[in-house]
Amino acid sequence: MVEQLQYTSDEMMSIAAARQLKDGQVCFIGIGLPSKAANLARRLHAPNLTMIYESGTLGAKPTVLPLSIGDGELAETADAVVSVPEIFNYLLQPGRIDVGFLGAAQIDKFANLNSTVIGDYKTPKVRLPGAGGAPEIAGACKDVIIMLRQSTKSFVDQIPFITSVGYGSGAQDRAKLGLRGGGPSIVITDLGILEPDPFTKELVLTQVHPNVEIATVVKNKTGWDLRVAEEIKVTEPPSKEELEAIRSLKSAGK
Amino acid sequence: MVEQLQYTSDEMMSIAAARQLKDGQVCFIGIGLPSKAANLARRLHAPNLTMIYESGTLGAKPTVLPLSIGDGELAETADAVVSVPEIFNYLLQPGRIDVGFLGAAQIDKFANLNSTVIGDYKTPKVRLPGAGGAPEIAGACKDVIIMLRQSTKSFVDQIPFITSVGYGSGAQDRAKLGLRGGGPSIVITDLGILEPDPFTKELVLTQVHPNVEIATVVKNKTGWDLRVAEEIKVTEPPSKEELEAIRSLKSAGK
Amino acid sequence: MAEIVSLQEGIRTLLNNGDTVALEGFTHLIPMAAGHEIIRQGFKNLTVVRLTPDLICDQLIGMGCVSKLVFSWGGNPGVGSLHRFRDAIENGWPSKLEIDEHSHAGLTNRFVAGASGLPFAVMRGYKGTGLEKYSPTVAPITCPFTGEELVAVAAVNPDLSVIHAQRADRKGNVQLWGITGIQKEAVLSGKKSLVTVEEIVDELKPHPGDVVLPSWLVTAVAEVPGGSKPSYAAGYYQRDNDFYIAWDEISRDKDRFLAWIEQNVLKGDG
Amino acid sequence: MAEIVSLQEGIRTLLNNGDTVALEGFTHLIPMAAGHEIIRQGFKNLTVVRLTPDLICDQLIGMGCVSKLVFSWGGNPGVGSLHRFRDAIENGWPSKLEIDEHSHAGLTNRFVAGASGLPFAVMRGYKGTGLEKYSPTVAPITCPFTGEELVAVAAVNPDLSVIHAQRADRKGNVQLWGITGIQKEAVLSGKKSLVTVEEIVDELKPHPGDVVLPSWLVTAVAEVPGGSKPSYAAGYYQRDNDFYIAWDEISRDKDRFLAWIEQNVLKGDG
Repeated sequence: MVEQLQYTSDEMMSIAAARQLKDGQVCFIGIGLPSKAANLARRLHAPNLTMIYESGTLGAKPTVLPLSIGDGELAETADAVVSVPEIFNYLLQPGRIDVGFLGAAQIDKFANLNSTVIGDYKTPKVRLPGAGGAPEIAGACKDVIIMLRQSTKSFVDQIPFITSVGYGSGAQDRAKLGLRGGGPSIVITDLGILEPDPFTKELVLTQVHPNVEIATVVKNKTGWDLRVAEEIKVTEPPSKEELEAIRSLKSAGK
Repeated sequence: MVEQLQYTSDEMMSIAAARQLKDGQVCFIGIGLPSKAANLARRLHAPNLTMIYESGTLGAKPTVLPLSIGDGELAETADAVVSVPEIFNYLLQPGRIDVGFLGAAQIDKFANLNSTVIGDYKTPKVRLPGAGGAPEIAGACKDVIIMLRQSTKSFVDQIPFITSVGYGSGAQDRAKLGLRGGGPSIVITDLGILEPDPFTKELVLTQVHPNVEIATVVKNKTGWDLRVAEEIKVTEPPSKEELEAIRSLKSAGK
Repeated sequence: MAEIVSLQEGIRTLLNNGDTVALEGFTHLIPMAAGHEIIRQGFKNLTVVRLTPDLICDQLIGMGCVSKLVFSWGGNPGVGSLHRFRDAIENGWPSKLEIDEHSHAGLTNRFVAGASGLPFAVMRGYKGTGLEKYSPTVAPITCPFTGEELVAVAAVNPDLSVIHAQRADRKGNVQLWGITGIQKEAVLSGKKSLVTVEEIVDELKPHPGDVVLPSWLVTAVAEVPGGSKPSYAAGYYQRDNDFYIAWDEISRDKDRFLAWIEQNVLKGDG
Repeated sequence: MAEIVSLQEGIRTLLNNGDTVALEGFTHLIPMAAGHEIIRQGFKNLTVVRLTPDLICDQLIGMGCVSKLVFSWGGNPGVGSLHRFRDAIENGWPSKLEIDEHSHAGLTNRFVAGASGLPFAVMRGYKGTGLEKYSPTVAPITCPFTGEELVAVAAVNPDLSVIHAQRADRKGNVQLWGITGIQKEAVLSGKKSLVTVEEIVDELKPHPGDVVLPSWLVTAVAEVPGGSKPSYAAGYYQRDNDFYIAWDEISRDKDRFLAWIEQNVLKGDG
């Protein structure tokens, strides 16, 4: 009998995201889930992953998960540290980055992201931190991976503010807007994986994590009428190696 | 009886230029006469002169006159070395430089300079090196000092190509062209000094070096009908200290 | 040439009520002590420009010094919200806060334009986002060669730019290294600049990755050891990540915030 | 990731007849050996982009490799004319040379735009000069915020950019220091890039003032000790100023020039 490993849905989410990264890729990552996933991948199957933090650290190799995108260890372990103008103008904008990792407060069915406000922009119910590097990461990276815990509050039919463009209102919008990166290829949640329909670019549930009911995701966890792929896969559960690696990741300041 | 010191007209020219520089100024200088004059000033009355070469060396303190604007000693003795984009975009363009030093092959009566071609642009008689940093030095520095040996070939009525703008066709042109620097305040030659008329900006002979005849400058050494100031001064001859300093300046590669 | 001043003197002589002031330092070398001095001297109606408002702006906003914030990411890095920033925007406490909001790339290019003596910079960005709609400092621009439409962002030229650096020499030449962020552009875009440093030394020894700002590009330098705590200064002290986490609790409640400022800023000199 | 190649292989596989090739290095670290290899392999119809054409372009032009030169200052620094460059423009020898001529600031910004993935850059310059009239890559542009008219210069994106640097490691990370000029922008604006280095080492030790180009930004690296002579490589060898002076005589006469090339470039490997 196979040993039943215990794990949390956040661990599953991070491991699923780490698996998306290929060795040798150059990734632009923010703090939190993306940083955890990328650092995990680097310890597993992608030792030559180049991690870029928007503070200007290229090829950082932190031993603990940084609390901020500018923790000292990122600079100390980097192949190079460049200025913030260089990061955005010379490296991100021209489309040199393979994978951009984004989180957000909210997402819509075309993978547009809101990290600016809940409610009206001028009189917000909740004022969120705002854009940071996200709009240009979403615009310029060859591929974008989105990580977001799934609920009807975060997966909504209409976001009040588009901070970062996924596919706008459909398949033609990125070209119309002059966005040269490929756009989001995948949305990884604590429940499963969504991918844009190749033609319409509407997000489709293509995978659920083990023990997650498709009906629950569709009915109770998504704020729009979520399409489900004809052949839906179940995520491979975390391996012992993956769980050991994720649990050995220590966080700065915690 | 005062000792009669011997000196060349080039020495007089360099010394006259050096005297124009004030201690503490920030100068943008090219190779040749400007570099010699600035290095001389730094050894005489302006020890805190900041010399900037367009190679990116800020505050260079060379012990020998460099052959090129990028000689190794300029970088080794600089306060900071910056990239070429920084030199032009961050330091020159915003008007941070007190004095720009320019030479050229030809000058006209409004202190416009030609260092591009003799003859027609498309089929030149003599192809000169071209603009380098000169157009933006002429445009942006608070003050511009021009150094040029005087003859009817170099001081001409009509230059075939405007490489760097002095005063265009007269007093209003710099403002019309959006040039924010002050424009040339002085032209130092091997024969004397010319300054723009405060109202018309036409160059006026205001000073001759010792033993130079005004009539010679006007009739034999200038290609236009040169105006002469009502009260013309005679340049103070080089002092012993000045001559010792200029003769102690060694040149790289010579 | 930069003048060597005390922090108190530098802020008093270089800043005015109603000024636009940039306080830069991207996670690293944040000029916290200068922010505290601004609070102590009671400045009002400031427009503060800063990519990542961070704790320094949370404190300035909570103390009513700021009428407008120009920014691109207003959170407590890795922790969550800036509660004073939120309270000002959501509830107008202690006063209404006007904002001009950008992406990092956009505000970065506004500094670059300012440092370059240009009225604007060109970039790819903003298209399709709400930012384009709300910011008056973003506009479309067409390439005269290709006809492609891009985005222009207006230059920012603060009345005063403040940064923190590791070292200066006695002539006022400034040296910083590690993550150097947007600090050079902040100083160069400012009409005046104040640099607080960990120490003033006789001679600046070259350091890998260093940025040197010659004295003639800086208005004033003040020696303020520990001047970026709880941020950090590479080579001097580490980031106090625990305090960033603790700030979440301190700042969540108005009274606790005010008490903390009273105890740690107004009574002290730090 | 950059591939480690021989110089011969690098030029052969990355360059094509008719390409636009940037050869950069501002006085320092000029990629002379790469220029010689281009001559040896007999490339034709190249558009060469270089701020200061220098001896490297004088040789390429004199050997008929170049049909167009994009440049901003075409002299022998501190010495005088580039005679092969002049002969090509004035007399069409060995063939007609088309030019697109700029100021340093202008060509610099063309590289900056190319490195930034933008079709153009904005600057103050050219106004009132003849350069504005003759270059097709300069155009007026109006600030959408202030209405001020400025100048746009078109991006340059060479098919291949070649630079020389002090060191690379075995992964192809490149390190250069001293006067670093426009080399970073040259590499980043290129569709492909070749970096010749003084030596390939196990580990790049940080050096004050260094620029590090991570391997993933570079196409190929070739170890070529002395690869920038008679230019120089800080930390390795000095500028051969005497040779720059001697070049004036060598290059003045066609036959002497051809004999020098035969002896020093075609017969040798340097």
